[in-house]
Amino acid sequence: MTRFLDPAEAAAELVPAGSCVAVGGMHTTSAPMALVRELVRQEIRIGRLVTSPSTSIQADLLIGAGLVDELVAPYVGFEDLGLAPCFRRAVEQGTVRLLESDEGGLTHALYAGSAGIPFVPLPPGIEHSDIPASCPELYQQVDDPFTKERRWAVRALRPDVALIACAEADGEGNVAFGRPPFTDRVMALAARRLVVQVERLVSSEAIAEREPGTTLPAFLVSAVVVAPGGCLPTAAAGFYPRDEAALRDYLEAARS
Amino acid sequence: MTRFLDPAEAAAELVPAGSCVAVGGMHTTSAPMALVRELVRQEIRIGRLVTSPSTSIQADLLIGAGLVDELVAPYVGFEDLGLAPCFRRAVEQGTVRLLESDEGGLTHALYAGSAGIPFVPLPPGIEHSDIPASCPELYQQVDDPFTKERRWAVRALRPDVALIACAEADGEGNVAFGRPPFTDRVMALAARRLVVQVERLVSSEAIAEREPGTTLPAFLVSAVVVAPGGCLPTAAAGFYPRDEAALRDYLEAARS
Amino acid sequence: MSAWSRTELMAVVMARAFRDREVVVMGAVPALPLAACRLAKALHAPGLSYLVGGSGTVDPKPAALPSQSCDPELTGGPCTLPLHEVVLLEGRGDALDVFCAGGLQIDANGNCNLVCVGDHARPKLRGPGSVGLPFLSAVKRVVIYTMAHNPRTFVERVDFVSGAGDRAELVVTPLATMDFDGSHRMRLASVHPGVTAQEVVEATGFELAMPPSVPETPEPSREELETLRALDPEGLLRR
Amino acid sequence: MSAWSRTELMAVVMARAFRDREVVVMGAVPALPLAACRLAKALHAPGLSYLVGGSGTVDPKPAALPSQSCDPELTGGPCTLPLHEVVLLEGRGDALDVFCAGGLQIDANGNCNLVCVGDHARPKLRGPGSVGLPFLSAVKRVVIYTMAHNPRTFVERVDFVSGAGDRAELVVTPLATMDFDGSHRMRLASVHPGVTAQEVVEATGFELAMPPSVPETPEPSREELETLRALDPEGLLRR
Repeated sequence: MTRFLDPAEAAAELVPAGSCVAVGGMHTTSAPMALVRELVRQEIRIGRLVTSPSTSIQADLLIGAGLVDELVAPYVGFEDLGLAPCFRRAVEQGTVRLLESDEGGLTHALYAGSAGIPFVPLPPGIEHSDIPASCPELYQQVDDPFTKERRWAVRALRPDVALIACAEADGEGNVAFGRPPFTDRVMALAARRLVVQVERLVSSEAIAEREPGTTLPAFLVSAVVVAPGGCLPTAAAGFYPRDEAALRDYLEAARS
Repeated sequence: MTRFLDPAEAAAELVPAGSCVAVGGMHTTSAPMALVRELVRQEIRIGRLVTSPSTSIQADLLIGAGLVDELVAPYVGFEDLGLAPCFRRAVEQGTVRLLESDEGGLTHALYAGSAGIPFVPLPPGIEHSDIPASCPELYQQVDDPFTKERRWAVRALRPDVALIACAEADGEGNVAFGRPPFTDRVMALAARRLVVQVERLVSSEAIAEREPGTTLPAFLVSAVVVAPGGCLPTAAAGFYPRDEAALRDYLEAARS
Repeated sequence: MSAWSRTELMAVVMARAFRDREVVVMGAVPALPLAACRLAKALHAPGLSYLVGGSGTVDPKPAALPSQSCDPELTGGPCTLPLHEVVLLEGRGDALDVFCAGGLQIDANGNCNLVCVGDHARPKLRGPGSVGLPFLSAVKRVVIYTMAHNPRTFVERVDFVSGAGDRAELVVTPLATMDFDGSHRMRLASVHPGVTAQEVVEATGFELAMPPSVPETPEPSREELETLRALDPEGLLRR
Repeated sequence: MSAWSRTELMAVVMARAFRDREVVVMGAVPALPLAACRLAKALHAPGLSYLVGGSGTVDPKPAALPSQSCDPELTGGPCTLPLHEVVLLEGRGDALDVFCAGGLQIDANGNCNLVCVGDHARPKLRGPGSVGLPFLSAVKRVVIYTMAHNPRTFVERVDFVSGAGDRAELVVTPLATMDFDGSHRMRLASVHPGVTAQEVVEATGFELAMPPSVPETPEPSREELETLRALDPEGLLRR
């Protein structure tokens, strides 16, 4: 049964200290900032933070607060607005343990986690990059039993909890994405628990009218957090654009 | 550039004799029957037929016509209407080479094919079934490089061409599913060529208004075949239900 | 209200077995488990969820029981998952609780066979195939149901293991309910009203474990039957 | 019409490199490759498709060039793929033709580095990370572009290979265009109007292969510039 919580309750009750936390949203879009801010406010330590293939303030803020022990994030930055100041400083000073990864590896690792698959071999090409050899915890070589070729493989990721931001939920806890899914669906399916921040509550009929494959059933949703404007300063497609001034202010403030 | 063809042209020009053909639709829903009937009419030999996890007349008709050399299909049947007569006869008499498979193995094999991944280990449980050991061509054991445990794995499937049925296409070749996707998206992505049978043409604006993740871009679509009613006697969600009388007639006629 | 049918009793027995907050998954020809899920949800398990495997639809509330798993009536449900994602969740192991399954053959240990009768290489009867049955080992518990309680279906050992019986807890047929003893051998648990234990033994192709005494399956209560019939206005379970 | 900017020239040069029916994929900060794709599609490559990696949007036609890859203006495009499926297609190897990429460092063999300057374990500068750059080896050809043509960016050997240069065909900067010689070493192909070969050599941190003579990059034609500016009403490429 899906619970309906405010951001503070969701953070306190569903994000145990030291756990593996996945945070969705791509670049400066659809980040569950209402939940992220509560993790910061309550100073909840994160054993391992897993992000989307490209993440920005949703990771940088947690890193800057000193809450992240280990990080799996193929890209942390603010795209046109600049580098991620806290991420950059923490990696340069060695205060966060970064597991080097790539978009394909991360995505397939979450796919594996969602499906009970222990690891996934990667498509050819990855062997020309320095990534897999630099992170044996996530990448190992395996012999293809069909062709006998040696391939790089990525280990499954199963976050203890995933935090994602969607458009709408109904009173039962069924959720409508209402936006490009990026990799947030597989992140949601890979996690042991799922907290979904939404812009608004709607009727069950409104969720049922959405196209198949664009919703999530209540039985997968541990908690819904209704937080209008809760993605700001990142964008929520269909609701508001990113707040560029606020993002620039953050970058300025986080510089030191 | 997507071509716009009639069923006969699509079959003749995009389904080479002896190739690996994937045919979508689940049970007695959303089968691309207009295309399947053309394969039968033109007697196009199929080197390997790959189906959805559950298939019915879209496979049985091709098998009954004696066109299928090798078959990968975890379930061929007519659900409440009965067993698949041609499939059953062909397997019992040894006139089709059936590669035993399961829903999970097939789906992950298509995922692998769509992603350039050579093989995928399967979740625990499959080792209790007789399936993997009975089909070494699709299933082999592999050592998990992270845990050293021995696991069953499935080999990637990359059909030469996939035939699927969707609701709509625009004049560019962008396609809207307009129905539950089942496993037809990953089947479409795994194939080297994709032929999509649709009920009708619509404007590009109508496709653009569909939710993200429910459409396919023209660059993936080799050909669109406009065939109103082309799923019959199977159903097309939103257009017509399955024609039970016609399906029963088929079962009766195919019995011998 | 007319007397209940054997199939209605099966739905009631299955419904009683489902617990609140469980997630139940079913496959082809879902009318019976779907009726059971809706009945359980209406009566004692309001937090139950059910997933129709073929179509991927969650908690559908069709006006009448569907004869097939991809019925367009079903996919209007509150949420339809891509079947691809159902496959992911089936493998994940902690997402789904109960799998409702059956088979051409069901054996003394609860293994199910949808592949063949006779030798696999040259079968006497070829069945449709295993579909998702290997996932039986990935859920918490399995409920087996079949309309065919006879010695051809209930065999000592299946000719092919589509899905293993290790998680099987309950078997429901038109004659009886069965559970499993300490060595995971199928055991008669109750006989339906009007059926004798001897009839069940004769209809079973292997030696059923027997309890000290065999109770009768409790009849559907008035509430159970009324609720069930409201879900089945076309009387699919009475045919 | 005012004189073109260096960035506009870069867009024109990239556009000329795209061929009809190719599928081009781009990543973060897509304004320049997006402008180039739309220009190519308008002029000589009507069958071109382009995919904005971050958002998964195919062939978007925003009213103005976007500053970011997940701009809501983009996701209104005719079709938005889940990023997950973009990842599948990137690995498939035969779905995408051209990858537009860049790096903190770009080396003499076209390898790109978005990870770090200095030792990986204790970097002098940490970059954002490699994202999809390993897929550079899975497309048919790679177009590298950067606004930073200087010896810190163009180095003999990257400190970390995010994506390999083996498929790199063209490098476009505000000073010049470069291709690769028979041993796949970066070679000066043309200098932009107003730039000397010597200036390019001095701005490059490794020894560029040199052709017998260095042509000048052809200026944007009137048609190219008019078309480009209609795509960029806010003049993002003129800033």
